[in-house]
Amino acid sequence: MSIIVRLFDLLLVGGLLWLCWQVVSARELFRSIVLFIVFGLLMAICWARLQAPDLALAEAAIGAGITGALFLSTLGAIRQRDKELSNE
Amino acid sequence: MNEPAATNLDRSARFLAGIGAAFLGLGLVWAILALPQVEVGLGETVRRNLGVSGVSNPVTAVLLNFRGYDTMLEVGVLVLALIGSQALRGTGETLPEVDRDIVLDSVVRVLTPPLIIVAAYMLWIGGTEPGGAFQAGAILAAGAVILLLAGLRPPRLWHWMIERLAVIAGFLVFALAALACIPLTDHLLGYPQSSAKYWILAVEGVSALSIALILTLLFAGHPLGRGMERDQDEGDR
Amino acid sequence: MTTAQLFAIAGAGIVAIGFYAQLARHNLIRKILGLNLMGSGVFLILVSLAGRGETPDSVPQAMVLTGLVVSVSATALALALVRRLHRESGRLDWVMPTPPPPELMSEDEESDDDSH
Amino acid sequence: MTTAIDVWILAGLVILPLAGACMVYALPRLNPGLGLITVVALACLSALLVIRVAIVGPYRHAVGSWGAPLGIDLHADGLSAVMIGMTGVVGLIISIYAVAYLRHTPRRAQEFFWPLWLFLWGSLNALFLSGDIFNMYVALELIGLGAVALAALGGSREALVAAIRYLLIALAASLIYLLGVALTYSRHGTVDWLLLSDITGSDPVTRIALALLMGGLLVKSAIWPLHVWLPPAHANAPAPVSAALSALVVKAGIYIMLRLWFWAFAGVTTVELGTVLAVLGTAAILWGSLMALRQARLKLLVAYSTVAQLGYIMLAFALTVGPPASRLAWEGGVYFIVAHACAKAAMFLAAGTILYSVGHDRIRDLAGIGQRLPMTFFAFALGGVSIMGLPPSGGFVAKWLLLNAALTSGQWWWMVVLVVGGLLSAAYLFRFGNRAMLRPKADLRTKPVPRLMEYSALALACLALLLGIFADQTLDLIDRVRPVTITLWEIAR
Repeated sequence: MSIIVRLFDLLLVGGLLWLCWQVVSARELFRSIVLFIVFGLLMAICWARLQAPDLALAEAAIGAGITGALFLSTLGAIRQRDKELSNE
Repeated sequence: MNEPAATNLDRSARFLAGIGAAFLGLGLVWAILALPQVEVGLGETVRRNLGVSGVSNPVTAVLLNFRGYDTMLEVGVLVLALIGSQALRGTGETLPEVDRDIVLDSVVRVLTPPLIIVAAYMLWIGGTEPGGAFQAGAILAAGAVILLLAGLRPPRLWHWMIERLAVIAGFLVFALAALACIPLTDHLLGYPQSSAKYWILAVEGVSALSIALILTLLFAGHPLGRGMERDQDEGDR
Repeated sequence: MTTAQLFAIAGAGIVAIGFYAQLARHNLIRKILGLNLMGSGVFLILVSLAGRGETPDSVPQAMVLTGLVVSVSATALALALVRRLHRESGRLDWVMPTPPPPELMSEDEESDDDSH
Repeated sequence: MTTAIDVWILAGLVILPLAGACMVYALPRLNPGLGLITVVALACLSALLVIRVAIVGPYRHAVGSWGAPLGIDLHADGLSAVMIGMTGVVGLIISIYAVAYLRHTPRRAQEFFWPLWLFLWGSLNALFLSGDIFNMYVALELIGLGAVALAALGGSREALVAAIRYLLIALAASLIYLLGVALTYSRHGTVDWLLLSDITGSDPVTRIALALLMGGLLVKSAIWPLHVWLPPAHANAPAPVSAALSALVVKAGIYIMLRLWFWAFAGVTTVELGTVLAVLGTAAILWGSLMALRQARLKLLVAYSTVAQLGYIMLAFALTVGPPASRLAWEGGVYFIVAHACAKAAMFLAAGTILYSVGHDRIRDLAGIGQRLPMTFFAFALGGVSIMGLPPSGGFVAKWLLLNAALTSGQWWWMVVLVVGGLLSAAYLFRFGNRAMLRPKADLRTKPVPRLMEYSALALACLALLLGIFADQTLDLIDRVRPVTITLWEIAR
């Protein structure tokens, strides 16, 4: 049983680190942001694993949800502005 | 939005950055491994005092009672961030016309399922113990954001001044509660023990609504209330 | 290695990667993403180290909740700045330089453009 | 014993400005009246706290009656009182200047200056009264966000770029600081700096924690080589904001450093570690002064002067090696903070007045400004006297204390640094002063300046001078608290 738990932990930690690196190194910004949101959801699972359900909730709603939406909307606004500029 | 090709200068800068980051990471790992394996935290103290805190969820007890002063300042941080970003808004900037196929679709697709699960969990936890004002606020905001993305706007009656009063209500109620405790118990934020539960509920409730509104407005990037635009343009020109 | 140590070390790794992004990346949005990652790493360290005992310690959990709200506020302000800067100058990249030579600063505009 | 009045003073110092900021934000039509009323009330409260601490001595208040380590304590002692008093006086005068200054700016700036400024003031107070290093993190973030939003208020491209650089660097620094808090908590189970001061000996975790905390704060207070964000951010902000940033905001990081060094980690720090900080300070003095000499713009000159001046405070960390040097160094360091706040605020306000009147601040083209704006130039020059450390100014007293500390501790090389730094500051100040005293060129166009702007800069400059004359009283207040280390040494004697 404990081996399965340990395996799950290792998988979780490995996934976190891999996603983290991907967010930093992905060539396309949009991809980075989506991966960041996935990272946030994985963090939420982490919090649940660490017996912190309050944090799991907050991370999913604030960390991944609101923060991710903020990034996406900023990217959207910037792309639109770029389009406007290139049309002028 | 792709990165420009790396130059030689970039490469050496990255190398140095890598060394700096590795240094930081290894230092941290060293500290983590060097920590003695004994519990030194306040977990026990929190549990001992939980009975007189007015709530049964220990995190809520810390957040709204034991370290409530932190939380009051934190609500202040939210208000400040909103004021700061509203001060930065370019003139004439309106709610962004979102690029539908990228933003809306991916947000809805990625976020809606976990949101629903999380909201259900919130309801469940709210039934057994009071708590989760911050999470509740965030989830409410997430819902509002999705509505905004889907093109819904607040009703006509929603004046900008009402909006701003609603934004500051959370902090003001918190601060007033903190001050009101001084004559009662001689302590800032020292809720009377017998009624602590209701104080916390009131503070939490109003804060949750303000937090939800602030997060929504931070996302919208401009006031949703009516009347401000005209005022602004008059002032700037 | 205990579970607490495993997660704390993962936190250290995340902090290091986020810090690297701060130093090595020029795109402002990516830097802000890096900051958020760094924050997550710090929070992970804080909570997992406090979980060394039998039962979880709720003080650091409350601190992290505070930290989460602080970091979403900071992110929002930073993104508002980025948006405004992009509106004013059409650029999203600011190479963090050593301060430009004073002769440059005396001119009204340094002109170089668009790097994305 | 704390009385109800004391609790109200503490609560008011934090809650009044924050609540005032909220009200001003919600009811912008009441600007600047409501803002000013809040500011005046706040200055009175600051004065009350100073009087209370001066008469009765330090006191603590357990918020929510829990008490550390479970709860958060507010702590008012001589150091807090000095910082609060400094913020009160400098903040009040900056606010008066701002009333006149803002009339001529776009309405957006008028509307948002007051809430942001009151938020900034409230969070500074919260920091100076906090007894808890995690609570200090929250206060630091409030200060950082407020400062950045204010720095960007001008809206020019330079200001925006400077602001975003400032924000990103400040946020990364806060996270490094928070890492230090996390390690401290997991090692010692408390984040109260007074409880932490019982730590003795040092294990690797505590040392790494201290390194992280100090590292973050060195960035926050722009100590060389982590200062690159400061000059553009301070120089491109509106005048009252530049003054507040340079006089008050950078002191926030230094204040926490003092609390950590002399209280929380007093059992861990050593003279060698202090020497490292002082070496950084020396580099800051030299580099900042040389860069100030090279600047083409007046406000950038003043901003680089801040980089240099902050270096002096770092010298105090190396000089606290035992009585009586430690006491002199401690007093010198704190005195420097206060004297610099008054002098630098005066200089930034004066520079802002010049920029407002002439429309630019290119030193080359400011020949003769001394004749056109005599009072403003006089304020700038008086501030300069304190910055150079000439008698009878606050800067002189501070440097004198530090010189004596260097002498009594036998570390004469810091005296060399102090003297060379003074000469360099004279060089960069005279570079502007000489030009300003020339006969005005025909093409130097100035527009009339509101009297209030001139008077408030002058008031601050006079204050910097008065600090040199009424040094005893201020030192008494500073001595209302002695750092743990110093007290221990004195008992040991």
